[in-house]
Amino acid sequence: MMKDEQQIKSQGQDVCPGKKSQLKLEDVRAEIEKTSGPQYWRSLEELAGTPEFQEMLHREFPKGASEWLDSVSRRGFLRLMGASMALAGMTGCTKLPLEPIVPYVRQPEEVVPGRPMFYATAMTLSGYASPLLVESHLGRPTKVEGNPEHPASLGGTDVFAQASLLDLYDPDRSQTVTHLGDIRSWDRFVDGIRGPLTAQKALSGAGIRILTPTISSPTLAAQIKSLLSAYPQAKWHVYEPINRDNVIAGSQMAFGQPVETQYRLEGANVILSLDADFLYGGFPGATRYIRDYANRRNPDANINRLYVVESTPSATGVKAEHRLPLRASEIEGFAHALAGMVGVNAGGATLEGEQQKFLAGVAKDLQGNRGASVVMAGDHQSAAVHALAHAINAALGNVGKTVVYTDTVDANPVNQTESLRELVSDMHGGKVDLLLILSGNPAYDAPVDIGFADALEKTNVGMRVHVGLHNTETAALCHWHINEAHYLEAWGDTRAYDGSVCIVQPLIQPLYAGRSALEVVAFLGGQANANGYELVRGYWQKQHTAGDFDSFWRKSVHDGFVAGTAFAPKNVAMKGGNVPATNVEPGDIEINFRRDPSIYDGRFANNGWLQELPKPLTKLTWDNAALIGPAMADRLKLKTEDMVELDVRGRKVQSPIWIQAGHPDKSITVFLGYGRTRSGRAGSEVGFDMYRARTTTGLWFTNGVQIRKLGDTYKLASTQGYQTMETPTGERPLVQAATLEKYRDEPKFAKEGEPPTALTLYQPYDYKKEAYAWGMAIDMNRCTGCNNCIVACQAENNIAVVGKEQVVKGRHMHWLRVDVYYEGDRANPSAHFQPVPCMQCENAPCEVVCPVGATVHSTEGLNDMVYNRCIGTRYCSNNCPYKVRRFNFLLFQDWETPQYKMMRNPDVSIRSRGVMEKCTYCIQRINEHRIDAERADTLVKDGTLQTACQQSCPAEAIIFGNINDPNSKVSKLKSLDRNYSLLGELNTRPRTTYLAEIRNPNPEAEG
Amino acid sequence: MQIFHRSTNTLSRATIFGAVFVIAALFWAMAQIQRSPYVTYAGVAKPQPVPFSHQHHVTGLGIDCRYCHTSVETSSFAGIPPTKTCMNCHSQIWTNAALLEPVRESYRSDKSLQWTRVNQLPDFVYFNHSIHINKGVGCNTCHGPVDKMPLMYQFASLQMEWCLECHRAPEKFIRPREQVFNMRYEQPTSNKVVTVGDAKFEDQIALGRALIKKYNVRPPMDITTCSTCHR
Amino acid sequence: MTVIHSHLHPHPTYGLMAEFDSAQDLIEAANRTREAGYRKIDAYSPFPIEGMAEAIGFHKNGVPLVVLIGGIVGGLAGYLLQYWVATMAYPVNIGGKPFHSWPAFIVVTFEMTILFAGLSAVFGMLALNGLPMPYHPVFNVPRFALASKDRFFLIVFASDPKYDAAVTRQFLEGFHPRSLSEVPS
Amino acid sequence: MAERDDALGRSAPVIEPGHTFATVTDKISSIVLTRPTSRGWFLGFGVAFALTMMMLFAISYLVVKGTGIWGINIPIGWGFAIVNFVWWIGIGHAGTLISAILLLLRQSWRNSINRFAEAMTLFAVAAAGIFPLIHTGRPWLAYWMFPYPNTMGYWPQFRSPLIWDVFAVSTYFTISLVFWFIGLVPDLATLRDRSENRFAKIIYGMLALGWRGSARHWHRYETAYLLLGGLATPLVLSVHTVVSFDFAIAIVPGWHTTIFPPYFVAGAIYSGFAMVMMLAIPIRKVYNLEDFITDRHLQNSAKVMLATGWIVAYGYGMEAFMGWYSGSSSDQFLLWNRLHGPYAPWYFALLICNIGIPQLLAFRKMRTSPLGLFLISLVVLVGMWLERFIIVVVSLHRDFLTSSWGMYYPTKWDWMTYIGTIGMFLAAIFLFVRILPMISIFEMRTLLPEAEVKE
Repeated sequence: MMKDEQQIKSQGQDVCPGKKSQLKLEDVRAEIEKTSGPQYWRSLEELAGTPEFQEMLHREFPKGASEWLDSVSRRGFLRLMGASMALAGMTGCTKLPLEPIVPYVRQPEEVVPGRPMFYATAMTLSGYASPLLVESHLGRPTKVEGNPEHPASLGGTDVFAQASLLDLYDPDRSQTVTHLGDIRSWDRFVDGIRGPLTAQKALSGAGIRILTPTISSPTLAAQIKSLLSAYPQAKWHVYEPINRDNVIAGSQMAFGQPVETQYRLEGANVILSLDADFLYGGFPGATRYIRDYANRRNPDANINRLYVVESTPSATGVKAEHRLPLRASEIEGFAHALAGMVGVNAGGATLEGEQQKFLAGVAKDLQGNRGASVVMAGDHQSAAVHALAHAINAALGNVGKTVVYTDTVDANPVNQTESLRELVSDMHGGKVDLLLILSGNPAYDAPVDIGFADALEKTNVGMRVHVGLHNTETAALCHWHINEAHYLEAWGDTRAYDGSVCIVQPLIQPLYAGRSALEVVAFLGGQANANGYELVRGYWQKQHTAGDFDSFWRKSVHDGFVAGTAFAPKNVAMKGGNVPATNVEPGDIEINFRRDPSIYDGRFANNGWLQELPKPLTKLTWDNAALIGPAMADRLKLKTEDMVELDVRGRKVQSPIWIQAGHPDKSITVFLGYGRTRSGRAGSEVGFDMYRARTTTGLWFTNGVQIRKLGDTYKLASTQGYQTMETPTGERPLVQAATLEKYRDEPKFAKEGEPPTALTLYQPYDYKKEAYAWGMAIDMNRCTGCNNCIVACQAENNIAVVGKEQVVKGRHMHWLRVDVYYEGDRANPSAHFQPVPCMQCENAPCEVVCPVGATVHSTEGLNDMVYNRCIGTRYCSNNCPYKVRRFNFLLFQDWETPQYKMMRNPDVSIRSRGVMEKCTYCIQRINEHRIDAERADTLVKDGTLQTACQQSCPAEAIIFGNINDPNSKVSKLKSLDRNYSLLGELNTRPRTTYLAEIRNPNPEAEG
Repeated sequence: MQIFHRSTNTLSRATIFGAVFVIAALFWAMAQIQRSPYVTYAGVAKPQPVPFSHQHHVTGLGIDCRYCHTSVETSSFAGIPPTKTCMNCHSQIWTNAALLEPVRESYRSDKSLQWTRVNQLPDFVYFNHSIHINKGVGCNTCHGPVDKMPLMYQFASLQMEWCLECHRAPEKFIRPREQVFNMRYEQPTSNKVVTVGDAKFEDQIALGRALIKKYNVRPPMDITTCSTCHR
Repeated sequence: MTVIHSHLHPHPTYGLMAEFDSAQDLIEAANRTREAGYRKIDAYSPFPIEGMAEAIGFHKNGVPLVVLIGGIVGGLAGYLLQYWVATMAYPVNIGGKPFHSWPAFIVVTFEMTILFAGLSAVFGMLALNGLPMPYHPVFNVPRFALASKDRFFLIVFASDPKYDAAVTRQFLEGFHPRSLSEVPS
Repeated sequence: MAERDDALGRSAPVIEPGHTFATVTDKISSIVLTRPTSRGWFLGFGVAFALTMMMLFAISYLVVKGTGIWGINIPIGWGFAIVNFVWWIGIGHAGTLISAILLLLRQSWRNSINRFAEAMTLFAVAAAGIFPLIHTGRPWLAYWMFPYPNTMGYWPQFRSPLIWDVFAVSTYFTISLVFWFIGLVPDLATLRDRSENRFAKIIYGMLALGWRGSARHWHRYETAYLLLGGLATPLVLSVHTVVSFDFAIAIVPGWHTTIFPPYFVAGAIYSGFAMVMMLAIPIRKVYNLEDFITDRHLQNSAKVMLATGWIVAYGYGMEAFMGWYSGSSSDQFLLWNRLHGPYAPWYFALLICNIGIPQLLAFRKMRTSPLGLFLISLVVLVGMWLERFIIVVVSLHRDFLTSSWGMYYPTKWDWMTYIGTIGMFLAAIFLFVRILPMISIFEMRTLLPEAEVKE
């Protein structure tokens, strides 16, 4: 290990993650250019695919070194390099090589080498901002946290924000301006576009088209508007594959105008979700909603109740007290019926059996909680469902209480599908001369029947310009590609779900001199070499007329958002009249298209952290599969991993099958975003492209699907093979759960089987004498399985990505995993999420068996893992009943790529091949806080020291602290009746304990 | 018949018993090499772009450590002065000394000086200057007589056993906080009294014990816990 | 019966050596030689013969004592090492077990005992036997090569006070050995 | 004493009548000294050597690439490496057992098989020793398992069974080695005096340490030999006990079992004798040593196997019973998983190999038929390997948390290493029979009638 760490120093010291050396950005750039210029890696990626290359590998290296067949073959190559270096390290590995140390020339005032700094900024996903605080070590952003000041975050984040750090350092990001694939300078582009622009001036821009994703940035919107005013005839089109057309249409239908719907879940005793996965990242406001939902999950206070009617099992669905699986098309019927029962929109049909009972239960419950309930509809449900939801909320008197309407966050709320269609027809009509595609990847993700890619390829649009982070499928079909600056590299602004404006502040100079969309638009608008900072500042200077602008600006930048910009609630009148039923063509099997829980619409395909992030229910990594219910699988004799061909009204796609308990019958769910062809080392040729079957008529779901078994199978990499606590010899009480009633008669039910703490022959070690005894409590009632903790942990602790082959072998490296356990009927099971970090057992079984004392107990009760002492016998892992230890079976860390060196947390060792690793309770944070406290002669204040998982958790389900302090939050939680130790009967005395899950079912809705 | 000569008797025994000593000697030699300056760099002056003399700046000019190593009290990293710090003075004095050309060059071209790290720990060791300063560990306790070093060299072996010497018995080393940066500080003896507040001390152990209480230095068991230094 | 005069070395003789065909003859000859008052005698045989040692008047045998000492040293070394490491050298909390967890130290102590005892048995035996000794006067007698096959030899050392070249030779001839040779030193 | 009746009252000699000191000496030493090296020997050695090279290749690649080339993962952190280690160590038990325990029990029939049984032990332990070393993630740091004064001021962790292993196995190897060598010394002297070739004379001469068969030497020699026997006996029993601690000390269901020590030792002897038979039978045929390795030896060994086989069977019974009786859900599941889980076929195969087929040894016919014995021994060796596979892999692959259950599939690197060690073992045996007396000549002499003396 030691040797490997020297490797990293001896090459490219300036960017080494060693805590001491300093950053020189230009050197980094130089190095990046020389090591991985776009040409270099692209050709290598292409090469890696070819059979010749594979064949060569097998000639050069023995077959069966299957890492070679990884989708990430280049990393495999680097691993072998590193391994051989490690081997060289065998000899005299204790002598350190000379290490240079490079001070600043002029050190910035605020910089204290060795101490990180935090800056507020925000990430935008489909127009909705996640307000963030980003940690920076000597100018290198190293960790993304939520902005606790901002109501949309309150300190929480979602997986996409957490993982965006890796996007910044993605070595496959587009690194230069290109023209027809050749490297060009920005100036060449300037020359190139001058002609067309002047030409358009004459036509007042009749041939100019701008295609953007959903934009909520006031400054950018203003820039585009001014561009449009400079070219009055030019047109602005908007398209996102994960768009909210139905939401807009729904509010049009209900109110005659587009509005944004916000929910105030803290006030909701009863929540009904009509196919809305509002407890998982990607749903606007999810981070805040999770917090509000979790705050109402205290069984000792007023616990809320969640009903979910859904067409695809989701994290939200399995948290529900009552869940009703319905095919997507049937949900509208359910909504109609419900509406009828709460007295709006008469004429809703009634349902049978189960469904009717469920419906009746919900209806009664909702009416019993007028003004204290919420009915929400999923983005992919029909406009009618949204309209009905509005109507029902109105009828229940929720509007203004738990449901609030405001202006739309989207600056240009048009029907995006139509907008794109219009653009394509213009292209075919030869009306388009200059097409500017501002990020987004429509050539890959547009509905097939629109045929955007064809249009781009075949029609003669004089000049096609693509601005984007990656050199994508779309870029390949454009003349010019401009490498966009990542949000952590550029100035900008954006809006959170509540409309409040967040200032996007760069943490680092653009690694590849990229330009932000804002800057490009401004340039086209005639402001040569406009820079983002002035644009944003300038815009707000105009807005902020009253008072001292500088202090206002400084405050806004510092806080990360502009105070008082949240939208005011808006009074909108229901149009009244019945909501017409959407007519569905008859057809047997339905298919749902869903955003992927990990890689969203495909834009994160090259993000290794997200690719390897187990999806909340299937625990699948590196792939998408077609989900079907058990009944359907039995009928069609399909097994998980069987390949099938899905024929969606003539459009054929292939996919492996995953049998998902709780999936509605006669319905298939597929996930978008996979099967990218020009994504990068992690994302290219991974999974199956479902956009090929997605049409404007069936944007979210459609029926009439033919499913055909292909006969062959496809290996899927799931990190949890066995997903229930049931074993042939009885159920294991791993997750303690009960209904509210049971909990009330038997509060200590979870503790059964735990041995008395005095049960030992030995004199137990006395931790009470210490100032600190660290412990953690995880409230499974709050946890919604949002996966944040996993990515946060990965980012904080420099955890390696291992690739699909290794995950299949059972070697993924996550220090913290979220187990899911299904219970009950496979057709409609309930499920529990259980985050499992290291338990930090006081009687740690792993320690006793380590021959070299590489894992030992600290005086504060931590189970220390000393990587540099570990010789890798794996005995500790065998003896760990929780199997939380992870082993570097091969050289999983990438020691080569300079970008990764910049990204890593300098306070955490980079583990090398052959050593065990595991959760440390973020020992680096503990030490930092303890030392600061000691310098001030005080103790660490409760709550100031947070582990990475805890800090990122939007639900505040993970609480860490000093259990020697009876007043600490964690001590209080551990003193609750619900608190229990996992496998307590083994007397390992875990420091991590769980609060049992309590559900609050409605007897009348019991199926 | 005889196969071997008389001498082989002595020879054979000599080899058998000799082997024992040879092996022992080998182990001893390896242990010595491990601890030798060749491996540890202790006492070895490493090549530097500018022959900076701590002796001159500290003893000669009486500049305090913290003037250059600014973050030593607040951060894990003591801080290597930016070129600017050098130029504060050297823009006035020795303005055209050839020796200082690299410094001026760096300042002009805005390219950093590339020093060679003198006190270097492996990357899996996380040392924090601020806490050691705060607990009364003097600069020269670890860095040696820097004020007498024309060329800077690493004073101690910086091997784990060396760290443990102090972590196991801090009382043998620590001094009053106000003396931390005093290069001339000597441990108390019967004829050299050290005063802390109004208490006078004539031997280090007594002083050490008192300071441990005063600065509440954590007990050896705590600071020899692995995660104190390894993460 | 033949008499062989060895002319290999002009040196003073090391002893007189008689060769016998069977263990029985050897042991009887040895007994009678001892009874005749000879003390510095030895017998060579291709395998251990019961009662041979007594026959040549050899009783004390230091090996067991050496082994006992070796065993005790080993055991102590083993336990004390572990005790010192666990409680003095670098005490660490291992899975909440006490520093001095003696039950866990038994195995190594045991193995060390066996190791030291075993090695001292071997090297003790060799040392006491004065081995290795590739050169030895008896090898000067060509027929002695058969001592490792099927012949048995009795030697009276010249250093024996009662030794007299002629008398002793006569005495030994009394046993009608297959051969009788003077062993030059 | 040569004619001792065996347990069944039938008398079979341990050495055929009509032999003298001379014939015994010549017959055995000639194999090494005069007999020409056969083509068969070269062929066999060649193959074994090739396999050894394959092992070395597999190990080199392992060191370059990492243990990831094996099938191991989380939760199955130990696979073939540990299975093979325990298997080989087990085999390594017969030698010392025969030489030491049977020596103490004055079982004179041991004299003709102890020599190569001990050699076999050494080579088996050597083969075993490879695995604990290479199974570590960073083998070049494995020396940290030995206590030596280091710059870290940090020491091995003596509570770990792996450290116990280090001490037990290295002690066992050392003691077996000296025991074997000391036994060889008088015979080396014989070879020294017999061989015509000057070079051989010198080599054997050096190794013989100048042994001259003095009565004094013989006296101390026998004392030392007996004491070594006395020390080796508890040692040999301790070694597999300690190995079984690797599992018994852990909390993994299927490992945490008090019956492991006795049943591991029994299993070890079981497989050990099986290996002795597998070697003895062909060797005595090829070098026509039927006079010295007689049916008596085959029978007695067969009986030992039968007996230890029953102990092992009892062990399995107890495991199953405890699994059910403990009432602990994880133990009950373990039993279920062995009988119905994905590895069930191997569990049944193990029962057939270790309990079923060996019962044939109850028939005298089987015990006296070399071919039959050979095949049964083979079956037992396979069975004992499977036993360790079941214990290591099947216990690990489904333990406490259902969420972290997994499967283990050995890769070809696992197989290459395993088969390679067998090659190495055989290569060593080939060399041994070629250059050293495979039967203790001087101890054979003591078995002859003419060796007896009356006072």
